[in-house]
Parts: sequence; C-alpha cells; structure tokens
Amino acid sequence: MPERIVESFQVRRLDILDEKGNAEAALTPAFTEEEMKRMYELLVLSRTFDQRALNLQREGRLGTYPSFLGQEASQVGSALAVEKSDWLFPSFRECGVYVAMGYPMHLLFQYWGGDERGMRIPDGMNVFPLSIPVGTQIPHAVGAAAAAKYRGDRVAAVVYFGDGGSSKGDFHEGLNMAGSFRLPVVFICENNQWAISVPRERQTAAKTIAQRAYAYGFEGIQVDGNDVFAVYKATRDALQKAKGGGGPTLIECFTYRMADHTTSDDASRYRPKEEIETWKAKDPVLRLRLYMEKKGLWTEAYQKEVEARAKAAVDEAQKKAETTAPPDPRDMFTYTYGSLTQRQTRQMKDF
Amino acid sequence: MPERIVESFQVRRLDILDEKGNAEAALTPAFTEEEMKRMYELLVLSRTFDQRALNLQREGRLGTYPSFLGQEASQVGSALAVEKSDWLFPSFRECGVYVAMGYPMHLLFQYWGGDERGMRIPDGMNVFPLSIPVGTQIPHAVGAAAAAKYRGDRVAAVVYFGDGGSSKGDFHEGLNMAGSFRLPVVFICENNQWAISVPRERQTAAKTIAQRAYAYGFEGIQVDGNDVFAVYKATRDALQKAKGGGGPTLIECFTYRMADHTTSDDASRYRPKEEIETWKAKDPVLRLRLYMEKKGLWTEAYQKEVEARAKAAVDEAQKKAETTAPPDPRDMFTYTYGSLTQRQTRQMKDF
Amino acid sequence: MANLNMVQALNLALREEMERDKNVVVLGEDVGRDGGVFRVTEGLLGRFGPERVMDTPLEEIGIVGAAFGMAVYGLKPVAEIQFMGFIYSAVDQLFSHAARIRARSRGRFTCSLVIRTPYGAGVKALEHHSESTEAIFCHMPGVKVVVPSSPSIAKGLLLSAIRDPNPVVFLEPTRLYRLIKEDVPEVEYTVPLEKARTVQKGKDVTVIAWGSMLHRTMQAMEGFDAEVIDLITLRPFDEETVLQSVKKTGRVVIVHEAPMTCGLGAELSATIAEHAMLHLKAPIIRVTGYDVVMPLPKLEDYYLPNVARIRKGIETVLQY
Amino acid sequence: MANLNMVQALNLALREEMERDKNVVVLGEDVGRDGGVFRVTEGLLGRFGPERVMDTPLEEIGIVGAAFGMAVYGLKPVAEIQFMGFIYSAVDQLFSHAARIRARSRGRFTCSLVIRTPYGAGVKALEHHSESTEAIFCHMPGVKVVVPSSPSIAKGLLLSAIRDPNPVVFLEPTRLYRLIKEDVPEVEYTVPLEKARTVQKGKDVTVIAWGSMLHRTMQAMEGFDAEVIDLITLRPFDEETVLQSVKKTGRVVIVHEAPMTCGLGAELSATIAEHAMLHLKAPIIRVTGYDVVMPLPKLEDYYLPNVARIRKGIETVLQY
Ligand SMILES: Cc1ncc(C[n+]2csc(CCOP(=O)(O)OP(=O)(O)O)c2C)c(N)n1
Ligand SMILES: Cc1ncc(C[n+]2csc(CCOP(=O)(O)OP(=O)(O)O)c2C)c(N)n1
Ligand SMILES: [Mg+2]
Ligand SMILES: [Mg+2]
Repeated sequence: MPERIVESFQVRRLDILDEKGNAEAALTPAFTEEEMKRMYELLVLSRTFDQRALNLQREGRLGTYPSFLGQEASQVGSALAVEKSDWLFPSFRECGVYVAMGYPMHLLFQYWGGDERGMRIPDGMNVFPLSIPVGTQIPHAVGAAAAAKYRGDRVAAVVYFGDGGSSKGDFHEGLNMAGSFRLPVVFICENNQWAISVPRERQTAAKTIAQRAYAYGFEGIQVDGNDVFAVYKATRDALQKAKGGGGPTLIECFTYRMADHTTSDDASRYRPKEEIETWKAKDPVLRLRLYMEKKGLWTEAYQKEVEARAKAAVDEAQKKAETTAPPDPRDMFTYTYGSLTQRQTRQMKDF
Repeated sequence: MPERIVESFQVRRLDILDEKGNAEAALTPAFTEEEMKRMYELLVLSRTFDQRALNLQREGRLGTYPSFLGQEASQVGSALAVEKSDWLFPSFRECGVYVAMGYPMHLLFQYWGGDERGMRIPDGMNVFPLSIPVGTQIPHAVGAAAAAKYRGDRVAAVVYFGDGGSSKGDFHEGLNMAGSFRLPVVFICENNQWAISVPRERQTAAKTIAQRAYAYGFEGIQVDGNDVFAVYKATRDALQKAKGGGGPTLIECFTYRMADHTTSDDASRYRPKEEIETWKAKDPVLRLRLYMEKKGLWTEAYQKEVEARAKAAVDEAQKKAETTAPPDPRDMFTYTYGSLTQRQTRQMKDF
Repeated sequence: MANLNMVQALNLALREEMERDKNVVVLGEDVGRDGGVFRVTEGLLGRFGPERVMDTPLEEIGIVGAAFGMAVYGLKPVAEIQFMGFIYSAVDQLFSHAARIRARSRGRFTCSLVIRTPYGAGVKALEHHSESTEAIFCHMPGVKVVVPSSPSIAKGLLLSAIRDPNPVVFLEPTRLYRLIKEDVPEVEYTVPLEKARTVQKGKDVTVIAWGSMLHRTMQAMEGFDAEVIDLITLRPFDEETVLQSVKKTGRVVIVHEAPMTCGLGAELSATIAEHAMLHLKAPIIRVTGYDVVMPLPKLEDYYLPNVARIRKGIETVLQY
Repeated sequence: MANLNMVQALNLALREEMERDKNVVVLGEDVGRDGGVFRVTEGLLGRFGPERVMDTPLEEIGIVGAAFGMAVYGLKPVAEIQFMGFIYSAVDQLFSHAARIRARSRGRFTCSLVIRTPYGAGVKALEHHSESTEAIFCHMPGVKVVVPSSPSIAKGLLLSAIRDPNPVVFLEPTRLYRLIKEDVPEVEYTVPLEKARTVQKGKDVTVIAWGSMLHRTMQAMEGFDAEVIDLITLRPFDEETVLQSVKKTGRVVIVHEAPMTCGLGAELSATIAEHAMLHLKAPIIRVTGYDVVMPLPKLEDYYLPNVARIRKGIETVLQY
C-alpha cells in the first residue's frame, strides 16, 4: 500500500452548562445542593478577591497584579475536582485556584504586596508557590507525579498554564516525559485567547491547544472554560484516569481574559472592545446563577448573603495582610541556603 | 451539542520502492537515466565515505565519529531534492547530506579529525556547519526561512534532526514559530529508532513523529526512510509547497541506525542483534540497485566501476585531509570575535 | 536635539537605523502591536510592517534561535527578551551557537545580532523582573555585553551594537527607562563599544560602575575627590581606561547590583590585582548586592547598594 | 578498600546511598540500560528498577525541571546531564526554580537535588564536550557547585552532595574519570562541602586549583615551596582556608581551565584583594584558558593551561 493512514485523531469538545443556565442533564455531575452552593460561593468569593486586589493596586497598596476576571469557572471548577492529597502547580494568574483550595487570602494579598511570606504555603497544603516564568512550572508537576508514582502514593499532579505557556519548550518536554512514563498528571491550559497582546491565532497555527496532547501520545480535550460543570467534569475524569494508571490528560479550558493582562497593561492598545462585549454574555458566574435559579437554589436574598460573606472574608484578609509586620531583611539571607555561608554571615552583619 | 469533535487528523505514510526493488510506478518521480545513476552513485559514495571514516577512527586517525550506515536514502534522497539556493541545517549524523550536496569530503575528514577548518563551508554553499547539541539547530532554519521570506527570496530552509531531537524544547518552539508565521521550512526527522540507548517507543508515547506537526497546525508525513524515491518525493513536494507559500512540513523518515551510536558507543549493551538483522533486509542501497537492475541500468561491471570511482574519490579526500598543515593556534583568537579584544591581544603573545 | 528619556532614545535609535538599513529587523514578545511592554518598539510595526517587526509566540529559545538564523542569513536582528529573568532558557542558543558560529565556521558565517532586555532592580517589580546577571554573559567568549547609563548613550550605543559583527547582549536598566530625560541629538552618532567613559576626574579613588548603579554612585560622590568610570561595555571591557585610572588613584571601589560572588566586580578587581597591584594603596572594595536570592519589593531596598553603602566603601579605602 | 577509578568510585557512592536511602533516585539520558555514557550509573537499573533509575527522553529542561519537582515532593534525585555543554538549556530550571524555591516559599519547600555532569577538556572530545563554565553556576545564590579531584574524594563528596538540602551542581572532570586509580574505602564516609583541602603545605606561594587542573598543578610544583589548595567546593568556597594560606605566603597563583574573564579565578583573586591585600607581596596571577571559543582537539592542548604556563605563573610571583 503506497500511501496509507498510519494514525488518526479526533479532538473532543465538552459543553454542559450554556449561557442561559441550561445544562445537559446527562452530563451534569451529581452535585448535592451544598456542593452546588459551595461552588457558586467560591466563584463569587474568588471574583470578590480579584476585584479587591485590583482596587488595592490602584490605591498603590499592592504591586502589579494579574486579574483572572472571566476565568473563575476554569479555576474554581478544576480546583474543586482535586483531592487534598493531589499536588497543584499554578501559574501567576491562578489566585482563583488558591482561593478555591482554601488558601488563606491574606497571604495572597501579602504576596502581591511584595512579601515572600505570602507564598509560605501552609503545612499540609500541596499547592506550589505560583510560577511567574511562563510555562516553566509544567515539568515540576511531571516530576512530582513521577515521585508519587515511585512512592506508590495515589496522588495526581495538576498544573495550570496559559495559551502562551503552551508555546514554551518546557511545555513540550514536560508533556512528552509525562506521556512517555505514563504519569498521573492533569495539564490544564487556560486558553484565555491572549498572551498579553498576542492573540491565540498568532500564538500557534494549531486550531486547538487540546490537540497538542496527541503529539505526546495521550488524550487532549477542549472544554468550555466558562462552564464550571464542564471544567469540573473534565478535571475529575482526568484525575480518575490518572490515578487509575491511565496516564496524563491535557484539558484546554476555552475561556477569556476579561481584564487587562496585568495592572501595568492597557489592553485597549491591542484588542477590540467588541470582543470583550461578546464574552461578557458568557460570564461563568452568571451562568451558574441562572442554573441555580431554575433549580430554586438561587434568590436575591441568597445573593446578598453570599456577597456579604465574601466581602467580609476579603475585608478580614486585607486587614490581616495590612497589619502584618514587615519582613525582616535578614530573611533574605536565612532562606537562600539551608544554612548561612561564610560570606553571608559576614554580609548579614550589615543588618 | 454537549460533546462534539472540533478537530481531526490523519497521518499519511508514503512507500514507493520496496525491498525487492519494485516501485509504485504512479508515485515514482520521473528520473532520467543519469539522475537515477547519480542517485545510486551518491548512495554508494556516501557509504564508502562513512566506512572509511569508521576505519580511520579505528586506526586513531580521526576522533569520535557517528556513522549514518542505513540512513543513506534519507540523507541522499532529501538532499537531491534541494535547490542550490536553499539552506540546509544538518545535525552531527548527516555526513551523507554533505556528500550528496557535493561538500568537499576532505573537509569532512578534517573536521572529524578535530580541525575547525573542516567546517569552513565553501563560499556559495548554503549548508550550515553540523550541529552537535541535539535539536538546537531547528530554530536556526526557522530564522533563515523568516529572513528569506522577508527578503522575498524564493528559498526554503531544510533542517535535519533525529527522533531524540524531536523531544527537545527547541523542536517545539521552532516548529510552532514556523507554523505561526507560515514559513518555508522542511523539517526532516530521521527517525532511526534509537537515541543512543533509548528506543523510539520510550522517547515518546506518540505513535509517529510525523503527527507532531498537527500540534503546530501544519502537515506531517511519514515516509519509508530506506526508500530513496519516497524520501525524494516527499522532500520535493514539501519544498514546492514551502516556496509556493504553503508553509512548513514535517517529514518523518522511518529508518534505522545500523551502526553503534558513535565509535565510542557499544550498541550491543542495549539492543538486540536480531533487530539489526531484520533491518539489513531493508537496505536502502540494495533496494535501488535491484530496481535499476530490473530496468537494465545496473550491471556487475557498473557496480565495480561505481565502487572504484567512490574509492578513488575518498582516497583522494583522505590524502588531502591528511596532508593539510595543522591549524595555527592563533586561529583560536582570530575567530572568536570580528576583531581581537585588548585582552586577547595580550594573551595571543603566548604564541 | 530632543529632550528624551531612555525609552524614547532607544525607540528613536531603532527607527532611524531601520530606515537606514533594511537588514535590521525586530522580533520578540509584544514588540509589535503593543510596542513592547516598556514601549521601546512603539510605532515600529506601523512603520515597517509585520515581516520586519515580528510579534513572536511566547518562546525564548525560538526568539534567540530564530534571530541567530536570521543573522547568519544576513539580516541584523534586534531580538527583545521581555525581561532579563526570562533570558535563561535562551542562553543555550546564545552560548552554543550565536557566540560560536564564527569560530565554528572559521569566519565563513558570522552573527550580527542584538539581544535587548530590560535589566536590573529598583522598580518594585514582580519576581524574576529584577535580574542583573550580566556576569554570566561576560564569561562567554564570542559574546559582547553593554549597558547604557543615559538616554544619549543608549541611542548611540544601540547603533554601535546593531552594527557590530558579533552577538551583543544589550542590557537596559529598567530603573533608568524613565528616570532621566536629556537632550539627545537626532543626528546620526554612535557611542563606541569597548570604551569606558570617565564621568568625572579625581585623584584619591577610582569608582567603577555601570547602568543604574552609576547614578547611585554619582549621588554618593559629594566630598570625595573620586574618579568615576562608567564601564558601558562589560565584555570586553576597557582595561586600559580602568588601569590608567587605578594607577593614578591607587584606590578602587567597584559598585554593582548583582550579588557579589562571581559578579563582574570580581573580574575588574582581579584584573587590577594582576596589572596594577604595585600601585594600590588599599584593598579593592566591592559594593554589591548580597549573596542572596533577589528579594521581592518589600526587601528590595535592603538588597540594593545604596548611597550610604557606597560612601562607606569609599571611606574604607580612603583610610589607607 | 578497593582500588577504583573515579567512575567506579562514583558508581559505588550511588549504589551505596541508594541502598541506604530509598528517596535517592537517578534520572537522565542513557543512565539506565546503558549505565551512562561513561558508565557512572552502570548496574543501577538492574539493581533498583526503572522507576528509580529513569532513562529519560532527550530533554534537558525536562530532566532538571522534573528532578526539581521530585525533590520538592521529597525525593533526592540525582540527575545526569550527559555533558556540561548540554546543561545550558536547563539553567532556567536551575536558576529560576531549584535555586529559589526555598526563598520563594520561605523555607516551606526545599530542593535537595544533585545535577551530575562530566566537565572539562583534555580528552580530545567533540565540540561542546569540553565545557568548563563553572563560574556561571557559582554566580547564582541558592546553588552549590563542587568538583572532585580524585576517586576517594569523588565518593565522599557525592554522598555529601546528595545529603545536602540545597541544589548541588556536581562537576565530574572527564579527564580524571579513568586517569587515576586509588584505594577507596567501602565504608561510609563523606567529604564535607564548603571545605577546601590543603594538598601540600608551603611557604612561598599559594596555588589554588580544582578538578583536573589540580593534577596539572601538582606536576608543576617541583622546586617550589608552594602551598597547594584543592578548592573542591567552588560555591560557596572556603574563604577561610584560602585567606589563611595567602596571609602566610603573600603570593597567589590561581589555575583553572575555563577562559580567564569572569572565571572563578576572578572571584578568588577579588576576595584576596579585598581581605588579604596588605599581606600580598606580588600581583595575583591567574593561569587559565584563553578568552576564546573552546577549540576542537587539534588545538585543545594550546588552549589548556600546561605545566610550563603554571610554572611561569609561579616564577612570576616569586620574582617579587
Ligand atoms: C518565560 C517568560 N517569558 C515572558 C514572560 C512575560 N510574560 C508574562 S505573562 C506573559 C503572557 C502569558 O500568556 P499566557 O501564557 O496565555 O497566560 P495569560 O497571561 O494569558 O494568563 C508574558 C509574555 C514571562 N513571565 N515568562
Ligand atoms: C542537547 C543534547 N543533549 C545530549 C546530547 C548527547 N547526545 C548526542 S547524540 C544523542 C542521541 C541523539 O538521538 P537522535 O536525536 O535520535 O539522533 P541520532 O543519534 O539517532 O542520529 C545524545 C543524547 C547532545 N549532543 N545534545
Ligand atoms: Mg493567555
Ligand atoms: Mg535517533
């Protein structure tokens, strides 16, 4: 046979909850009323945190901050599917993941205020400090998964990155190694359509990010990243597969960065207002709210209560962060090595 | 539609000339008798060079050398499809490509003897010095193609690398950029089934290397790398497409490394003899010979003559290389920068 | 003459050189549509088009590797790495290829390439946005490294870097981008590579600095009869100017913001200790960043050399 | 006691430590089935299995990045980079993550990681197979760098490196792999990090070297009353031992094979020029590789410091 087909693929896309709040019953995960509410409340809480961070930055009380507005479903939905024993490797835009994991919000404020202590992860929490060099955290998750597999721990690693991050060599080497060793990793690409000023279509000629998984011999799936049910289901299924020895999965959350890249960016320089408008209609929080309303789980009163609780929690976190004593300059030395070097000991005398 | 297919692919494989020397007439490129003979003679010449290099290394007259035995069709077939104006970026195992391009063989002996002057490419030849850091030459071809496109030159860049090289981040970033800018590049992966001791199946879980092209939005094709017709056709077609503005192509030449990784390697430590035996039957040179015999283009006499000419050419190259005066130590300084630095001028006084 | 800050001066240099020489192309992340996150490449896309001002995907290996390929093809690419903290994944392309192609091909291929990158601390930036690891690049034969300390130097130096037939790492002190404005000639002029600049003459001590630390240093000079040298080219640096000054003053203080150990200050000190030892009246003092991981904004000011530490260093050598 | 070369000593160290501590895992290219291209990991796959001795795909970012992830998870990975010339694509993972995780997480996460790599020239190898860029790694806070100079030191030093709670770059002088055999204790012993070794006492001059240059240096000592220091740990290096010796001899010669500019010799010289200047009787001389691209085998011997150059350096300082 001179010409023949040696391999073929199909890339699936999963949508469950639509913009009007209608869900595909057959695919909707069986959430209890509590779980449903918890999910909604975390969406509200994470957005409340995000808005506060933006305000504090404007007032000069925080440094540069990257908002995740519009990506709440991708972050909360995936984080809720994770077990406490799993390891998470977020990138810089994943404060929603930290909030959903129950990470102390005052630490997040501290961190974005320029204090390393904000990324001193509480003991027992398997979340990594956020990674700023784009995509470079991907191999870390692969290594953690290899360690877990070697130890026989029933643990998976979940790593977050963006559409831009999927262009880095670290993405390639990380996914290839995960596929080659069939490791328990879930790769979550939050494709928010932009890498600062570079639109998704120019980031790569590939139609989807999900299809990249097939270059490494495992499955990739695209999900509606503004659909908290779809994100949750895809993540949960991928985690089950991973822990069952089925190897890695790449999940592309198709979503949108509603805000500027960071507080130092002005997106109006490079992207059309209309685009943002069309995505407003797809708001992930609104969607779940409409769904719950139909199910009689949402009322105006409930909304007020949820918002009030979120505001209170964020207020307290902010207060706690702002009343924390400044860091000790000697910490610079203390935490560079396990113990001070001869030279550091001499240098530290300056303080 | 809750679950739908958003993208799908099929990876083609091309075979034209089989082990018995029978060719798929419909697909066989229209070679003149001369062209056919030239192709065969280059296969023989490149193998003769390769064997000589191995012998010289054994006698301690060359340094470590990587044989390309078994990969002659992949190298000669692709090189013959290239136009003089195109740019080539070979890796360390592509002496067959240099030979096919008419690169002075004495320079190759000089280079493997440890003399930089052997990679002083003759003027007017658009071949790059071979690259030893695996896969790192891939982005160079992408840059050259971008430069050609910017200048409006009708030129394509051809870059060679191995199955192991396709795991490097450089591969990912190079192919992604080529796809994103739709650049005239032909990526040729000589999948010889081994990266030193690591077999293809453990290099990546992907079934083919060709399929990786779809991660970057362009076509990948697998060809029988021991079939000089298939390699030639695939390369020629990809070059035409590239120069016509059709963008890049990834060609996986499915072949086999018949020799040890290099003269410092002992493959018997990690791979079964039988594997080599099964590949012997697929010999790329024998195949073309059988085909030509059927066409009345090959005779014992012709074979003797071809071998004699090859031997004479290699003899002369070796003689020329071995009678070349040793390099001047001052060359170390002369060629580091465009002009000597203050410090180098002082250091050079040692000579 | 136009009154420009360093960002504007660099932008002007690029625009002028691109108009003069069509081999000059620009590539990097967000250099086109966005004009660069610091606006150094602002307006170039509109003026020169997308095949000459390339918004690349997010890939540092690809950017430097492709720029190298362009350079060898005959162009003069100016590649931007968005912050020095992200250049590490590209050092392989720079060290293994750009720096060696001339030697490897015995002069047949050369690499006229500029890698621009914002460099240094002092702007309360995020982690990885305050790197000053110039010494790593200064160790690599085949590479040149330069740092401008003012808008007018920046403009002339960038032209020299673009025209140089070697790969040049062009470090732009983030802290100086908008700190100073000065008159910058619109006419064509260059600031030569490999030449240090004596900022002020003096008798008692030679103080060597570059980039944003040069400014700190100037703020610390009051009351001293110090000769201040702005190194400008870090590799290959101007030994002659340094040694001449040291032989005159007999005392040396070197200031840089990178951690002390194996920083460029070490090379300057060692060069002096080898070639001017007999003229030295005092130990050679380095006032530098500490040997610690670069801290986040809350501790940044404790990390960076400040006026007090620079003065203390000078006072120390003056005691001899 | 067994009479071993450095390859065998390193192999023994790995085997023993892996038997003692099941957190120790090995990964890299060809480290399993092939036992490493220099056979340092020979036999480990058979003994400890493929999940503990991992033949990775050809990816240096992946190797170091994954090793980092393993280390933070709680393992003690020993990653091999096949030659130092191929480590550059992994420095981002080392510098941006492994070196910083402790500082970044304020001690919550640490990285006990060893990166082994063959290092240095002198074996007539291919291009990129003779790198000695230790200085680049010595500049990075959070990283440790060590180089053994004999089989018995190699064994004890590797154990210390594996047990150290910081990322350690373990450089193995290719030229010494099989050059010397010596008796190596099979009992458990360690060679401490951050401590230099005084190879021979002497009064007139202090000669500092490491790795394969230490051997060249010893061959050049005849007729001199020299104190020879084997630095062993390059970062953080043992200032105390160096300064004490220099204060006694008043003369210094530093030998390394890396190019001179910004090599580790510069830091040693600068440290001495700052802390022992008043004891110095002569300029500090560095005998090093030249500031050129490392040549191929035909010119290699011209590049490397040899006995004659080392002796000349010593004679120069002895003239004072
Ligand atoms: C390796 C690296 N290069 C460049 C940058 C500068 N930078 C920060 S975010 C960003 C864009 C990232 O895009 P994407 O991965 O899609 O994530 P998003 O910002 O959209 O969440 C860039 C270029 C960086 N942080 N790291
Ligand atoms: C970046 C890099 N890592 C490691 C090596 C050492 N090395 C040389 S060849 C080789 C295997 C290459 O395999 P492949 O890419 O399949 O090419 P092949 O040798 O089969 O032609 C390795 C690991 C190298 N040269 N470059
Ligand atoms: Mg994005
Ligand atoms: Mg191969």
